[in-house]
Amino acid sequence: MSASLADHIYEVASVILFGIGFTTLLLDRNLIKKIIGMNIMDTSVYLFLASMGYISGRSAPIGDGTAPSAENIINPVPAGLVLTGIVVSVSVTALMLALTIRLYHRYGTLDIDQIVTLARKGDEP
Amino acid sequence: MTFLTWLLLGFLIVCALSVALTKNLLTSVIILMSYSLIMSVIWILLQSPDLAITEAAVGAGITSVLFFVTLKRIHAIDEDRKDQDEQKS
Amino acid sequence: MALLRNVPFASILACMVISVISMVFRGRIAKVLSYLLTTVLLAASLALTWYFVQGNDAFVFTMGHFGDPWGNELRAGLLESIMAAAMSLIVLAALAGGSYMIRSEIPDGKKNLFYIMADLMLASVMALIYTNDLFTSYVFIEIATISAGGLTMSRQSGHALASTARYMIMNLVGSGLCLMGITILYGTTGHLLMGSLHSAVQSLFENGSYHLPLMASLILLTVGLSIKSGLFPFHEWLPDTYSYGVTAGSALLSSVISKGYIFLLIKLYTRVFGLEVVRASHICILLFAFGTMGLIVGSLRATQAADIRRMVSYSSIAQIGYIYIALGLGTQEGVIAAVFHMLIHAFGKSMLFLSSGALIQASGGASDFISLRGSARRDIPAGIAFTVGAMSLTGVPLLGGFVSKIYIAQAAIPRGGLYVVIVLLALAASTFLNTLYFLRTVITIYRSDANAEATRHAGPVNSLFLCAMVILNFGLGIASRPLYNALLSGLNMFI
Amino acid sequence: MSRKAENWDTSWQKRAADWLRDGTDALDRAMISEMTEAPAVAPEDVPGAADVFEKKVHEDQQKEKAIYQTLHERTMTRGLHHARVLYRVLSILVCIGIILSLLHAVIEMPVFGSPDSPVVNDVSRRYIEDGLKETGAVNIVAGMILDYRAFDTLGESTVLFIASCAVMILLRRDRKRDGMMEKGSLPEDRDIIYEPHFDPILQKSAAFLTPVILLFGVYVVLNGHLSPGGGFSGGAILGAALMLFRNAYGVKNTRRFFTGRTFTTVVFLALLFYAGAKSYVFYTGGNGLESGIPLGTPGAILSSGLILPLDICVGAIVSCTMYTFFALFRRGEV
Repeated sequence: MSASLADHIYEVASVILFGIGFTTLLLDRNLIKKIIGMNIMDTSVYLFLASMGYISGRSAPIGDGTAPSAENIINPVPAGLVLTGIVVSVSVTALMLALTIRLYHRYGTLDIDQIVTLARKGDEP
Repeated sequence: MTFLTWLLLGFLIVCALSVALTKNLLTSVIILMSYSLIMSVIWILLQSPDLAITEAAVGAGITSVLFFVTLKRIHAIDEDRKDQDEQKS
Repeated sequence: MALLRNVPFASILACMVISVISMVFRGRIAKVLSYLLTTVLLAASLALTWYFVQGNDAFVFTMGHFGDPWGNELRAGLLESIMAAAMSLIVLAALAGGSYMIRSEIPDGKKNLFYIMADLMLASVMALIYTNDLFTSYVFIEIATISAGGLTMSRQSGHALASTARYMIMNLVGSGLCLMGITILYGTTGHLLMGSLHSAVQSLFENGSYHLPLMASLILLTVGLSIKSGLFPFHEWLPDTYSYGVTAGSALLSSVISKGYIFLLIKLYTRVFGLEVVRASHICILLFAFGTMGLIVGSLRATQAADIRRMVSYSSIAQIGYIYIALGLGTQEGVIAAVFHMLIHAFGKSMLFLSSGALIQASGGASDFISLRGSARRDIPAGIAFTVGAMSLTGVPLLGGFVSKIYIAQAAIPRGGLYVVIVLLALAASTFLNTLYFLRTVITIYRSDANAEATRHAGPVNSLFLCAMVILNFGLGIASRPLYNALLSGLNMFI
Repeated sequence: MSRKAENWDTSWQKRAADWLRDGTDALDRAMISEMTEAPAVAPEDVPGAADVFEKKVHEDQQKEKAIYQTLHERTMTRGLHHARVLYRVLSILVCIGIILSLLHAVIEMPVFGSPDSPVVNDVSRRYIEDGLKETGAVNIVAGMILDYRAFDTLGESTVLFIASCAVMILLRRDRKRDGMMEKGSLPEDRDIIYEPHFDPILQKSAAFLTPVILLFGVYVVLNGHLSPGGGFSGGAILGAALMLFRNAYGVKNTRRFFTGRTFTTVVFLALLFYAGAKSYVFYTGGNGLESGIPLGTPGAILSSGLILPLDICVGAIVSCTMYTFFALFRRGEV
């Protein structure tokens, strides 16, 4: 178990980060904390993805103008996917932050449970 | 190299935990910023310079700025409220 | 004929281009553009359906010059084209039928943004229906999530914003799980396109290697997508979101977006993992159990609701439960029954949302049952449409819901034993509960009451589309056999 | 022992307990102070003692009632506190559960960094070995995301677009119907208090830094097919430069060259060009036609077919969107 854990150090780290981020997103009641948790969760998956592309001893996927050999270069696919993912998560973050600002205007709190209760009670705080 | 990897990954986990546990929002946003910076160093270790640049610009830069502006707006709203309350009383 | 092969890619791109163009125009032109877009897409999807009915086989469209393991791909068959036609029809009906509320509830300067959201939502659902690539589906899942949030929050009331926040949080949790599942799947197979994935996954299962990661990814994808479509234990966000947005938004959310997610799940089961693998794993039993519980819980909560839109939302949870029961059987018949019920529910539920919106409008904007008394007399088409929709979802013969319930029961029989008993009991219980709450509502809206002076009609366009949908619902019920056969051959093309 | 008691307030145990309880026990403290408050003794030998006595009994009753009330509330909130503790413990358990179950699956995954993992297959080999020939891009990742898997990237730009539209729905102020919207967004004069002090240090450093950052951003965008970077990172850098300028010189100076109309125009043109160019490629690819776009000499700045113009489009979209996010967050207006 410990030997195999050492073989999978990046995966293990990213799974732990995923758990922390997921829990913060799902169970923390502060909206800003939730958004931070979402960011941590997303980056942890990207770390996981990128660690799959890495092959020890090979170099980055940038050639020098000549046709490179597949034996010297790491797998470029995860890098491309992560690039896409980072932009997606920054857009979602911006949207959620905007929503947070509006909700704070309206209800004067960042606690999602309180916001929902206030919304149920009536519109004005 | 391995030592550096362990150190950075450990740092990431510590950052994530402290973000989840701190009460102060500004602190947690700043920790998130450093988390992103460490992440971009890790991308370099994983031989993905594209990701490192993007993470440094987007994750540590733009996202953190957006968080800061949000916190500032929230603070401004608070001040506004206080002013209105004072005017009322 | 060769031109028809471009329909899938052209419909996705057209939605995107129209949404970008809508940004520079005012609300009115954006509205016209949206109507035009959905009409054209409807015509194109029908033409594609006709092309497949002629006996042509499903085809793959490479997006760019590189095929299966390298580039992005779209894939179209009979099942996809039927779904696409149904979705564009519902978007058209929801936008046109709900336009009175869009006109009054959304600020002038932001109307075009609402239509942008609707267009991009259609784009994302089209992409989820046609795509043959897992990562593309992740990107479009995110677009669907954001557009659903946008549609809900464009009403700008506190309720709408709070429920959007809850909706977004649950959906982001779902997206995160999906992304993790896709990542694990990629890590064990090295492919992202469904064709190559299928063969890779099958050979891995035969070898028995990486069994645990594959199961983990199956579970993560299933849980992620069922959170996003509102299956029972994860349904808490759903009633708020559906009942506080604009009418058109709720109709779109319940009938189009959640169906897109379920269709993607069906695609994953049939085209990536294979039904045998899914049946062998225990996830199927879990889906079946949660579907049954959702059916009962949703129906029970619907009987307690004091507000018509909330009642319709809770009944959505029950209907999603039906779909998951059928899917949880893990057989081909079950999948067809699920798709069939998806179509029936999409048409019936959008009609219910639109007609209840019109009834609320006819009662002066109040949605509780006391104010709704006699509203069907003030807006006759809406009353008829609500009654027909309720009858269809309850399962009155001649209407779609009846047929789909029979198909679900039929699909359970080959599984034998406990499955049949549970399905029949659940069907009986839910039919009873459905009758209870729909009957109460129908009686309420036809009661004569003093509230007669509060008449604000939802407009002739709304009535026109409601009538069209009533006819369509009857048509679906009467012509169910051809549709079923079409779905069957579509599923055969699918696998 | 006493030492420990002294440090209790700052010790980690106290903090952990507080955290678990989700805040301090204000109610408990109020309760204790109320209980320990010495009851005022009424003098007996005053005229009308009976009256005073009555009054005192009444007061006592009132006090008793209040205490019962507090006690009741306290038991209720005790329950709430227990629920909160349970909630916290539950969340930790959920976290650990997810981590353990995923770990279980993950340690069966292919070993990190091994060249034999299933991810290293024909797909990546073709990207690496034929990428230069087929896309003309030296940066293999750029070739992959803008040519082989371009549809994903188009979807990603659309995500940015739809997110900016959604943020506009939430935060953009409508001048005409400001009355109908909530009085949420700050009026301009209020914003000035929080925004520019026209800080000379910031202005001097911004005057020096902004051109450099802009230049770097343009470099990153234009060299996307040759070196690390590309439209997304370069666009984000450009957006950051705009934000810096805005912070240093204020709204008025920025609005001279960047308004809402600029955003609309740039994003409109860039996305339309992007979608149009890619539709052409998808159409030709899907129907088995040649696209006929020259690839140029690899390594030159004008090479690799559509990748350079697409990178420029993406850079424009990303920079404008990022700045627009910032501006909308600040003032509800670009």
